[in-house]
Amino acid sequence: MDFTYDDEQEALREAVRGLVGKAYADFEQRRQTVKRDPGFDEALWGRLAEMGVLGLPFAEDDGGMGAGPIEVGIVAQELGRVLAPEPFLTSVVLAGGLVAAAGSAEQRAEVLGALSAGESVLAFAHAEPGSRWEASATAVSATQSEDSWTLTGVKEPVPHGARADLLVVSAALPDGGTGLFLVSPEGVARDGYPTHDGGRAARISFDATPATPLGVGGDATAHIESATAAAVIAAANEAVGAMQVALPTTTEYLTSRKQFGVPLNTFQSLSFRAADMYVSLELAQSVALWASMVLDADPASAQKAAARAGLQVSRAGRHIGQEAIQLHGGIGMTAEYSIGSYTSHLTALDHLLGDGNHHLAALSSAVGGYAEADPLP
Amino acid sequence: MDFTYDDEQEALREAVRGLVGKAYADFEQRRQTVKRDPGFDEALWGRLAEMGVLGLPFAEDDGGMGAGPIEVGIVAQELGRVLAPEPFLTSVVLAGGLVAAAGSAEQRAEVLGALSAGESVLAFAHAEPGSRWEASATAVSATQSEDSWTLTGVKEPVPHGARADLLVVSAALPDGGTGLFLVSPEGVARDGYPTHDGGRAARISFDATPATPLGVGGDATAHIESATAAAVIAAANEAVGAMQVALPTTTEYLTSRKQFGVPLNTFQSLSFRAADMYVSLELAQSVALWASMVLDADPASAQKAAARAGLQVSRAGRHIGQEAIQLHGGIGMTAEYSIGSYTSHLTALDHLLGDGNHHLAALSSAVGGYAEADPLP
Amino acid sequence: MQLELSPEDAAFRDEMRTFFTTEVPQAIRDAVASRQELSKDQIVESQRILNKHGLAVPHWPTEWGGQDWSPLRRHIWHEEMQRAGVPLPLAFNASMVGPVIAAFGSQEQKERFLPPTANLDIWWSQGFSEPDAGSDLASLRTTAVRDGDDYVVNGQKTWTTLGQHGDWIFCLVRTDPDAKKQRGISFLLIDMTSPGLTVRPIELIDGGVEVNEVWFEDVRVPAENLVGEENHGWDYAKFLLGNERVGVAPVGSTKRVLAQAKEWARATSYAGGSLLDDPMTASRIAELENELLALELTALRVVANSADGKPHPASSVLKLKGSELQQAVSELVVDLAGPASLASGAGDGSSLEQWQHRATPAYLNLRKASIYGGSNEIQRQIIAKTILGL
Amino acid sequence: MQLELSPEDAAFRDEMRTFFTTEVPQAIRDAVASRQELSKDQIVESQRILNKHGLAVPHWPTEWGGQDWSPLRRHIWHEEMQRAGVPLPLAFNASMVGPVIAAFGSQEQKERFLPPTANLDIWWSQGFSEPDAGSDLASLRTTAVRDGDDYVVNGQKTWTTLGQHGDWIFCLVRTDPDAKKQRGISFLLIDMTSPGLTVRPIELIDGGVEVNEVWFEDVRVPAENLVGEENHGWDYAKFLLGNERVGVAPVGSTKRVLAQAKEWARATSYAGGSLLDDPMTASRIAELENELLALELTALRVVANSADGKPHPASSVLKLKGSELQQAVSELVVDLAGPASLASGAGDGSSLEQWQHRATPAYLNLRKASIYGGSNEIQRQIIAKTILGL
Repeated sequence: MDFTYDDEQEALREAVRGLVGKAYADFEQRRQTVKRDPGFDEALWGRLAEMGVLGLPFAEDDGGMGAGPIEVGIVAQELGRVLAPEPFLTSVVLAGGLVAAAGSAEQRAEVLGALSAGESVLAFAHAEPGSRWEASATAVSATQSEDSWTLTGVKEPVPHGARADLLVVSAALPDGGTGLFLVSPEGVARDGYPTHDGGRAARISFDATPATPLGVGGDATAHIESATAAAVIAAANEAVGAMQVALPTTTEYLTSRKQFGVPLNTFQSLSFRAADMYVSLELAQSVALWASMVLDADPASAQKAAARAGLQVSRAGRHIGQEAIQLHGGIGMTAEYSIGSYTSHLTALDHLLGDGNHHLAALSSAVGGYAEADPLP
Repeated sequence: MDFTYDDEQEALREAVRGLVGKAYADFEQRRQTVKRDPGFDEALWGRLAEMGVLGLPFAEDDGGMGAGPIEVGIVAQELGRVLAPEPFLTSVVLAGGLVAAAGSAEQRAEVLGALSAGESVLAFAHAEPGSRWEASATAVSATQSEDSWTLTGVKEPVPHGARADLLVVSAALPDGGTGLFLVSPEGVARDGYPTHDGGRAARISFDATPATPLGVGGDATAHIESATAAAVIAAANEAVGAMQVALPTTTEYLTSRKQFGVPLNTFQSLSFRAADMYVSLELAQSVALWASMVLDADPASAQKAAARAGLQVSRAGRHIGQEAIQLHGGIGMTAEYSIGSYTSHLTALDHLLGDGNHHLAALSSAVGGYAEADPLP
Repeated sequence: MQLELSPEDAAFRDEMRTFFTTEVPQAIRDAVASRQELSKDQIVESQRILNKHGLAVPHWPTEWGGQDWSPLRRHIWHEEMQRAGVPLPLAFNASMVGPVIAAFGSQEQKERFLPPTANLDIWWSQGFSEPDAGSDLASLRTTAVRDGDDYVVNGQKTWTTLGQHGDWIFCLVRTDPDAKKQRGISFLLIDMTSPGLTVRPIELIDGGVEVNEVWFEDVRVPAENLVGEENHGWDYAKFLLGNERVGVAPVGSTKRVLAQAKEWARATSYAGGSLLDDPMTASRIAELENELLALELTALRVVANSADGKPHPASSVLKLKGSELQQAVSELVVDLAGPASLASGAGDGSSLEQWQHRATPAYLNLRKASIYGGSNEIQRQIIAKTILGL
Repeated sequence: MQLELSPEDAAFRDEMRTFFTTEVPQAIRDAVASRQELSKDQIVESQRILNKHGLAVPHWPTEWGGQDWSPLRRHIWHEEMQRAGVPLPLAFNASMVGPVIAAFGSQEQKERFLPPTANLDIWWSQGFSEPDAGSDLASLRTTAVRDGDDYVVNGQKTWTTLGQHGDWIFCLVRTDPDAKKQRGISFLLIDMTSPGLTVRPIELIDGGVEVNEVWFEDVRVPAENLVGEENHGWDYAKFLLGNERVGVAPVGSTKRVLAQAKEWARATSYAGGSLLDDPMTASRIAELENELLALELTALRVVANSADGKPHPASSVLKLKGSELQQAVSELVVDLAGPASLASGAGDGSSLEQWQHRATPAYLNLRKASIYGGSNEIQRQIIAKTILGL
């Protein structure tokens, strides 16, 4: 077991940090970017494409870079560190991951090629009013008529659903199971809105909307589960990146801010709480990195690893996010200052694909089936 | 709603504090008492009887004082403050309470009269290997042969079971349900042993042992539930008494003990944790007192109030017990010094009649049945 | 010790319950129930209804609209109001500046200010905190220099909640720059339309703009607006903060949200049933409910011990635990909303529920509860020093 | 980054697993598994078996029995030992005084002491803490005054774990009373059979007597038993404490207890099924398991970053979280035992299980885990100062 990055991975990290770290070095830059639609920097998106980041996890035959979950985790961490709002997680890892897993060769080449080139933003329309991180769809149903399919129903919230150039949509199949479809958003009713963390989401309403089955069609629940697991692991890495910055932001504030005539870090009740935040961060980071390695080595066992990372990161994110604001005091509540946005984004990541208790429920139900949780395969 | 004691209640409190507070003012005295069998001070037990404490909750017709749960709570708190090992809770409140509830007039007069007079120690033999705070019995079964009953099976742990002069025993009835029986311990195999907190418990084995049904006989599950609820509330009061002393014991240590050249209370990380202990204590105390009032006003709704007190006191007892040792450091681990015994006894009280999660499970299953938890009836 | 309310107090409770649920417009109470931000008009309308019936400032002296109630009745009034979703009387008016003017103001100030303060004809803002004087309030630097019949005020206040609505602002200002910290501070009432006074909103992390910076550039304030004696403002501030702490445990409103949360959980599908049937969810709710009950009972106990009018030192427990539970319940609601908690910016066309939209902004907004009004660290300090002698 | 062990390391792990589960007597490993206190003989027997195969002190220099393993292999060795229920080599010998003598002792001291220390022919005790020098170790007051070829030692040590078995004791003593705190302290090896040395057991709250007071009254210690230089003992102590912290996270043994706890829960009836089927119990176990996994992974990460031999500063995380989890698992076991957790003093005739008897004493005993070996407050202080710069 080896937790160190190799030279290529280090180079990737430096490159991404150079790009997004520079773009959002000034928090005000990030703040202005998320205020305007589409909520991210299209030019930066293009430069990420040029760097190969948007095709990172896809096969070279499909127009991608053929890298793996370790590299995806590195990018996610770097984006998380500066709260970069570009939809790498939802567009590339999640929606792109589904196309890579379930799409036909032709679909993969076309969709992932355009995605990797920065020419097309993808969105996965899956969550439904009333759903709760299930892998199945019920509110949107698919109907077949001869060789063509149409979808009817409502998806909400769909991350970056209003900006997306192409939708991957889950829908209940006529004979049971959940299918995946590619849908062109033209003519589809989309209500976009900002999310609390500066992201974007949308309500998307389908009304006998033409749709193309992804790949061979049929029940794609297993694909949704796998792609979600990979995205949970990437989200965990993104959250770890955010926590990596939230902690020093807090400790720097503690050393610079004076109250009662002395710097705040002289109050042991505060410095000890920062120490506890460090403990939470270290533990969460270990599990997030480990889950990336599990996904790399043995994708079949990645769902449990994803749940483990999701749980640990959820707990750590709440602890660090809440304490970061509290240790800052009033200024931590303001939108102009960065720390509150870290907390807000950690909260969003926590609820995007399943919160800590959701993951815990999955782990609990299996806890009787083995003796010890062993980190090695 | 009124949380203040009236004059008579204040007088009772002063009297009990005068007696047991004086007897165990020196912690070493308590330590020596619990080292020797029967684990409590028989002379003090007699003086408690003279004071009327042992007959407190029983009707005057049964030889008691006709007082109620408020008075029982006052006594329990005072015993808890000095960790008095006398078996007021298990013998008077629990075993005596069962006889008072289910016994015939004759049994009540005889058994409770002797108990109140300090002439007979009662024990409730109910817990069984494998049982988990259920109101029912399964490991000990009752058999009827003509007009006489016998019991067979094992009870363990039975609080003060080896010292007891008379046993109240629960047993599975031939036709289902759980009955209550009076059993003379003569000829019964009893293995007594000390418990970690200086108490006493026993394994009691019945082998076609003659037994007398309590009262009219038949299923007594409801009696067991009610008496247990009353005992949980008394135990909560006893635990509150222990916490009332554990906290100032800790804060006094913090102000007197020096490390790094200054008293420990100058370390804010420690003084703030003491503040959190105070919060836990205040909240637990409020619920324990309230539950006593509910039991006084409306015994029928006391089971839920008991669960509420049990839950709150369990959480507080662990918090305060664990932190009290930690804030003391090494000396808190020693048997010579008092604080560790407070933690040990809080742990015992927590597990005697149902721990916090046991009570929480009961509350959780009912949570959908009402809108708000209202303190008023 | 006695559980039941006396028949008189029970009747009083029924009277309050009936009043609040029938006299205050349903639209306002619905807005509270759905956790929306209230408009200024709604807050004013509600308080005027209360004031018309003597229910806005019952804790004031009777000659200024107070009710001479027992502490228990005040508690019942306060809880029933929250329970019914009635907006509490504006704290700056009812709990802060009103009692200070009533206790320390001149007769002229009382006559001029107390009736419109009770009726919310004047909307008061609070000018205490400054950028470098947060928890360490006494290090404030805004100055007031006497110049003829006026004070000339210069400096900056911050975290002025709802200052955008403010007509007047009560301020702590430094009148003696040479005196040690707490001394040399005065309590001044300032018309917010005065030239040189600027209010600048601060956007918060939930997207709302409920707090403001207030700038003073050579603002002239008539000396008659000084409350009490010059350089004694710290005493009045301590009096005010003590009052603030008592009423600050939002037990009733947190109970209301938790009761709503049960209904929201019940309406959410989960594992073939309802989310309220999920043992983990049910036990989380049951545990919060128990802690809230414990807090409410403690408030009632504290009330019983504060008959002399001074805040019981344990009132810090109410602030500390009250804000923690308020935050914990808001966190629960985000988790109940689940993936829908991301739809915080959704508009009317959304297919998700209003409570799901509001879940995360409310959670983020309530992070302030443990910071404002004396941070929880300050409350722990008060408990450690004042109660435990540490 | 790579998940799998290299084939060599995987083979090493298998070798360790096989050795520990076949060469160390089952009776000893069963005693560990049932959480009994081990006898001196059992501890000695186990360590001698390890030492015979070069597995008692692998982290020592190779010339004194060390193995020159990678940090990963040391970690595997340590975890597999705990996993198999093999008692760890006595820390006072293997992790404390041994490395100090190996690093700072004279050649004569090394030859005299290291082989019997590795083989547990000498049972070492630790003489650091004093009644008034706990976390503030440097304020110790036991003196050693040079008199001819001897030091004359007077004073009192306390919390001497297993001192009742001790043959020798390594002590911090004050040799220069005028020097400032940390200076003027020396590191002395003392034969516990020396006249004037008395060991008095301290009963602990779990009823056990694993710690002792050690009194020194004019104990004469040959000057050749001084380790390193006079008045430099603090440096050696810091070296020792750093080593102590690294090995102190008992991940493997806590994992083992948690795995046992599942079986105990499975064997406990609850609500018509098994306690392991109870969602609350299962989720509590799953959460602890996840945190333990996180800690183990962190230990592996820290191991990777400590190749230069110095303890990684994050080793304080291991001590802090490791003790918390050890305590949390012990608390879980008490709750699993339920009413049977009161039977802590039951003897062989009991109808309850051994694990139920041991549940509460083990819980109470482990309260020490966050106090001894550098309290968790000290660990937080190290993290805040050393890592976070606070």
